[in-house]
Amino acid sequence: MNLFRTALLLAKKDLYSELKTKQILTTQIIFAGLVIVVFSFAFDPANNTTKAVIPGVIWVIIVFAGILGLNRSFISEQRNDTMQGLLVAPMESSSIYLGKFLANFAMMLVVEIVSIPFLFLLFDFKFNGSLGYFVLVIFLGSFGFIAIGTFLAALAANSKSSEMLLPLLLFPITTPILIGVVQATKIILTNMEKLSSAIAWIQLVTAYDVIFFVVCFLLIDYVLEV
Amino acid sequence: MNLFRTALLLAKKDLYSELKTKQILTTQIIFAGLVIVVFSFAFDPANNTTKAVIPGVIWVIIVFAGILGLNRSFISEQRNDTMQGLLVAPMESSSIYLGKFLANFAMMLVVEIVSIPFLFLLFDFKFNGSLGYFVLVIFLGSFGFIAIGTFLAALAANSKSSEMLLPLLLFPITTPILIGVVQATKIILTNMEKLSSAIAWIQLVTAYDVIFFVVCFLLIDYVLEV
Amino acid sequence: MIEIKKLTKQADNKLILRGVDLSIKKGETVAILGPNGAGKSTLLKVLATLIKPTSGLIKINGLDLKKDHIEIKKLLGYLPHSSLLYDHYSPLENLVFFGNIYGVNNVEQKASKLVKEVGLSFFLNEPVKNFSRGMIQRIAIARAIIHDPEILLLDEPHTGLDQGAISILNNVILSMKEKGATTLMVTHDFKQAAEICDRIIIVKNGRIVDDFKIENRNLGFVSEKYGLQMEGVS
Amino acid sequence: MIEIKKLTKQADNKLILRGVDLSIKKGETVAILGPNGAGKSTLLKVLATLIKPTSGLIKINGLDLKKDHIEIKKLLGYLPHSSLLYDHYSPLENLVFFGNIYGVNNVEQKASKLVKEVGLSFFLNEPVKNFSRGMIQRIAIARAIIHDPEILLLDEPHTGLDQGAISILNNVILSMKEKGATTLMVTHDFKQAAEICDRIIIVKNGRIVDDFKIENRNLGFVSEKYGLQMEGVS
Amino acid sequence: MSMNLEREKAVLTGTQLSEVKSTNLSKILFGATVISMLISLYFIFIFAAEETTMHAAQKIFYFHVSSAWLAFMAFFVTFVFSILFLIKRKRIFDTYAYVSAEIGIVFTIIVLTTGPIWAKSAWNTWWVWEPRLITTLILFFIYIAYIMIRQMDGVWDKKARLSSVFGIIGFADVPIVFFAIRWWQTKFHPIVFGDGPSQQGGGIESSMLVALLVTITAFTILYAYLLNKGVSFENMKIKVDRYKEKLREELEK
Ligand code: HEM
Ligand SMILES: Nc1ncnc2c1ncn2[C@@H]1O[C@H](COP(=O)(O)OP(=O)(O)OP(=O)(O)O)[C@@H](O)[C@H]1O
Ligand SMILES: Nc1ncnc2c1ncn2[C@@H]1O[C@H](COP(=O)(O)OP(=O)(O)OP(=O)(O)O)[C@@H](O)[C@H]1O
Ligand SMILES: [Mg+2]
Ligand SMILES: [Mg+2]
Repeated sequence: MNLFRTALLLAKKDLYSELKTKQILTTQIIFAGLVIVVFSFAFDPANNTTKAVIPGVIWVIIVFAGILGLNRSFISEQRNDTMQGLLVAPMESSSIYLGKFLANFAMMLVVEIVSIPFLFLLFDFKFNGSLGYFVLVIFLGSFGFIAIGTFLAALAANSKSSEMLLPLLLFPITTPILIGVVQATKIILTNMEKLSSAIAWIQLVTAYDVIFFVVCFLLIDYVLEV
Repeated sequence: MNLFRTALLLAKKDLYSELKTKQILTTQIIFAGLVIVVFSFAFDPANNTTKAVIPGVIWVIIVFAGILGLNRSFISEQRNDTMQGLLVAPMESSSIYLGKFLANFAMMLVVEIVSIPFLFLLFDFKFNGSLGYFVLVIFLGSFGFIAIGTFLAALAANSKSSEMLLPLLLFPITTPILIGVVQATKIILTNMEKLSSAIAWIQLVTAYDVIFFVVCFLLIDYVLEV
Repeated sequence: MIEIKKLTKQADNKLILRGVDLSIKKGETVAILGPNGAGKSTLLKVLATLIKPTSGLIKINGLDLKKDHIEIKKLLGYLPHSSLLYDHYSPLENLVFFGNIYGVNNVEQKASKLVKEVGLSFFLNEPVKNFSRGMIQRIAIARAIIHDPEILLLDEPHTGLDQGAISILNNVILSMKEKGATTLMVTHDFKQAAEICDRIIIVKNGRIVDDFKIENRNLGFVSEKYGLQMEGVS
Repeated sequence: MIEIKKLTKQADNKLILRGVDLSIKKGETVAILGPNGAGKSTLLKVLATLIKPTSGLIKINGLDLKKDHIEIKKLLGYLPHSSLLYDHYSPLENLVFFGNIYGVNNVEQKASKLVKEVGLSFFLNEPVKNFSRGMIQRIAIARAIIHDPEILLLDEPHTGLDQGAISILNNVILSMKEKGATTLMVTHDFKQAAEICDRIIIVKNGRIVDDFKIENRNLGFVSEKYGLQMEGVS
Repeated sequence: MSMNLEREKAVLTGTQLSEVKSTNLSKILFGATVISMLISLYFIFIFAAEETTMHAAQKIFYFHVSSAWLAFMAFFVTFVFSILFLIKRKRIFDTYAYVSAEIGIVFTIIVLTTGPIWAKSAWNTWWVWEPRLITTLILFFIYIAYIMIRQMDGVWDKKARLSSVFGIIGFADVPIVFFAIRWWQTKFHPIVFGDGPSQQGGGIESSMLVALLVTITAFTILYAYLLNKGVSFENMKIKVDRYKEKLREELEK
């Protein structure tokens, strides 16, 4: 379908330019590392109770590193008004959304693959939950976060100070997802007995993901309209 | 002196345009609010031990809200290349640095004046340390953070993705300040007996502030050189 | 080809376009003249589907601009003030990307041919960000015509071009005209307008105040007509 | 007034300026012509202290560009491709800000006078961001001359201006010339060059290849000389 | 319609890079590195006394401390050459600063890997949040940021200028890493040289000290070799770039 063809073209363009410069990914990964460090001295990790904050920290990293990437995704189209170039091209706006979403999601996954093991190592965390569930939760949470984030980044990009606006819009809307995945992660990492409750959270997040992805997909036309 | 006259003009311009749009300040303050709310989720404020994280939270707010403002400070001069307009004007580069520093610092102070009382209120924190020392620590910490931040924002502004580069440069360099002020704040807020140790931290931070302010002042020529 | 009826555009409380009626036939080359702030660029943006009109009807090739915008976009080649190029990409990469989006066949070959045509083959693989103004404008022109559009919307296309490039551009427009393309060109340069256009429209204050055909590159005639409209305005 | 000796500028491995020698006397109005990418804008940027030359000596008014840059900057009025204006400020606020930085007396009054002169007094207090290209260029011109510079560096100043604004600009340049100002103007528009300049410099490939005086607005002469230099190229 | 922008001889002819680095020096350094490394290995594993509590794991101490010192030295060299570059604006200074920073990062990585390996046997954990460890990690991040500035787009002199500035500022962390255990009371990191707030762990057996000094010398020679090699490699790259540009120019003519 044409929708996917152009979306893939767009994603390819973004990923290719990232491959050339490697700027966003490196920054995201180092940023993730820095967040870990900042947290480590704000909240003493030697203290054993702070192990409990690890699920929180994982998601704080994903959220902050994600915001950096999301911000760029549409701001980078402002220079020379290349966004107009995409808008006058014969494709649906949803194609633009899909393309940007794919590129952002791919980069987010790379960041996670690098930074989460690093985090476990630094906080000396012994993983003894279910890896499959853990990956699933990370995947679902990132999916929802990036799906909504891409949408809101497009919305925020219309404002002059978009990199400031984005977190403001993003946090409140994604809180349900974040609460859900933090709870699920917590259970999976520390307390596998309560797995059923984690699964309930996962279902909730999945539902939220699907609903919002569809809604964003439908509404993006109005956001990108000039 | 001419240096200060132009610096004040520049600061006035930035503050005036902020007064007109109120974008940065609003975003910073709302962002601070969001951080506070998120933390109040993560650490139940009713729980008495979480009082211990308050110093950390104060500085997390200052750091992240500060970065938002710092980022804009030089990026906003890129549209229409107004930075070139300043560079061809008959003034020292240090004037630009000073002007930007003053504007950023003023805004940072406003954010702190609004958000710290809000934080105390929300966490139901009874202040019984020394207010004078507390204000001093906040002032010194913000001073150093903004002084280095303004400098590095000028440096990062040369990059295509400067809003990503800035945190990378800023966090590592300011960690000594942040560690110092977090420790000092902790002592002042919770444990006034160890005041002497807090004062040692304050001295350390002051020294760091002064050294870096001077170094930045001297090196800014090389950064803004075209 | 293009039918505009009672087109108005309002931004905040300001009427930028106040009822534009215009019909342009296939193959015409139309110059849009007018003083600064008349609304020329706005008119072009509306046609390029970048701005929604406040009221009015636009039909392009019989298709309604609102409904069949995808079909219409395929026909359009739009060259605005900004270059619409990715700074860190080379001319080739830029053109290939946009060509792909428009579904052009054999896009690499076509792109290098175009870059050569605009005289930048030495710079085929260098990032656009270091280019001079005129060089960027050349690539921007190539970008606008990569998919052989049937309708060209050009906003001051001669800006920054040197004499050689101006004649290249004029030749491109003329050769596309031979293939049946329609061109709308906003310009302040009467000489170029007279050189390549066969019809002139003068816009003033968001309205079309004059609309006439010219022949034989009659520069004097254009200036005279324009002067007539601008009388008393300076 | 301006003395340039063996000026070169290198960006990475590319020589953009390859040994420019030029001396301009006070009160001259010099047009810089040349093909796209010749290095004209770069030359102007070097003079405006925006780019450090790789080698070579520049003296302005007897002062060395490297050492006395503050003194020199006071003399310069620079108009590049971009407008150098703050988008959300009105023309008045923009001009007042820049005027203050240059230490202009009575700056408000002067600013409104200038805005009126460039024909935008209706828009005195509207934010610049909604302006059309020509309107922005008008304000940019006003910005460049707010401090009555002795040396004007103009990079394609006629871009986007309509006929009325072009004659305003030309008048401004001529009247500043009468006051003794020196002007360097990069342009691709031979007509304007012939109209206001008394000396023409042709730059090609980072070198000055021709340098001659013109009289009586002799457009034909300019085109001929230019054509001679570009032979075999276009 | 075949008009083309000209670009004749847009490339610098005549390389300004002087061929200072003779291959001889590099060979000598290589030989010295190999020899001194072997000697230090002998000292570490055979000569030096075995630590009583940690046994063989303690041997890592020599690599750990030597590479830490070398990282400090490498960053100091970067610092010095950054200042020199800002004053003199010679490309060679920038190259030295850059290569030295890269080597420093490599040594920091060695510290950051040998440390945890050792920590696993000494403290029974991979990582603790302790001032020196934090500041070392931060040191690593600072110089990664330094490399990021170098990866920025733009002409080399802009990048060189900005990274020099950052190289100067970033060096501030080095003394902090060094003094970290002396300022903060730390439960973990032992202070061997000089005195700190708590004198625990101070002192070192003389055979160990000798082995350590030998290892540091060997590492220093290794550093000199790497620096030399890296700089000539960078210079080569610059030259190749230049030739490539020239070649392309001629091909396209
Ligand atoms: C986990 C990561 C570790 C890091 C990042 C690290 C970092 C450093 C650094 C940067 C130095 C050099 C500073 C100097 O010489 O003053 C150093 C020295 C040293 N480290 Fe570590 N270290 C780590 C783990 C350990 C462990 C587990 C031990 C042993 C129990 C250890 C023992 C020492 C000793 C004895 C010195 C020499 C101390 C001195 O300065 O007098 N380190 N370390
Ligand atoms: N978003 C907007 N809000 C308010 N006014 C606007 C907006 N966009 C354009 N205008 C106004 O509309 C008018 C026409 O603008 P337009 O760009 O179409 O002019 P133009 O004819 O292209 O002029 P020029 O020859 O200078 O390019 C200008 O007065 C401008 O100030
Ligand atoms: N930072 C840079 N890095 C590499 N090349 C550059 C850089 N800046 C400019 N150039 C090159 O220098 C040449 C001259 O550019 P310049 O902008 O001076 O041209 P110009 O004469 O003003 O052309 P135009 O008439 O198109 O405005 C161009 O080929 C451009 O690609
Ligand atoms: Mg226009
Ligand atoms: Mg130019």
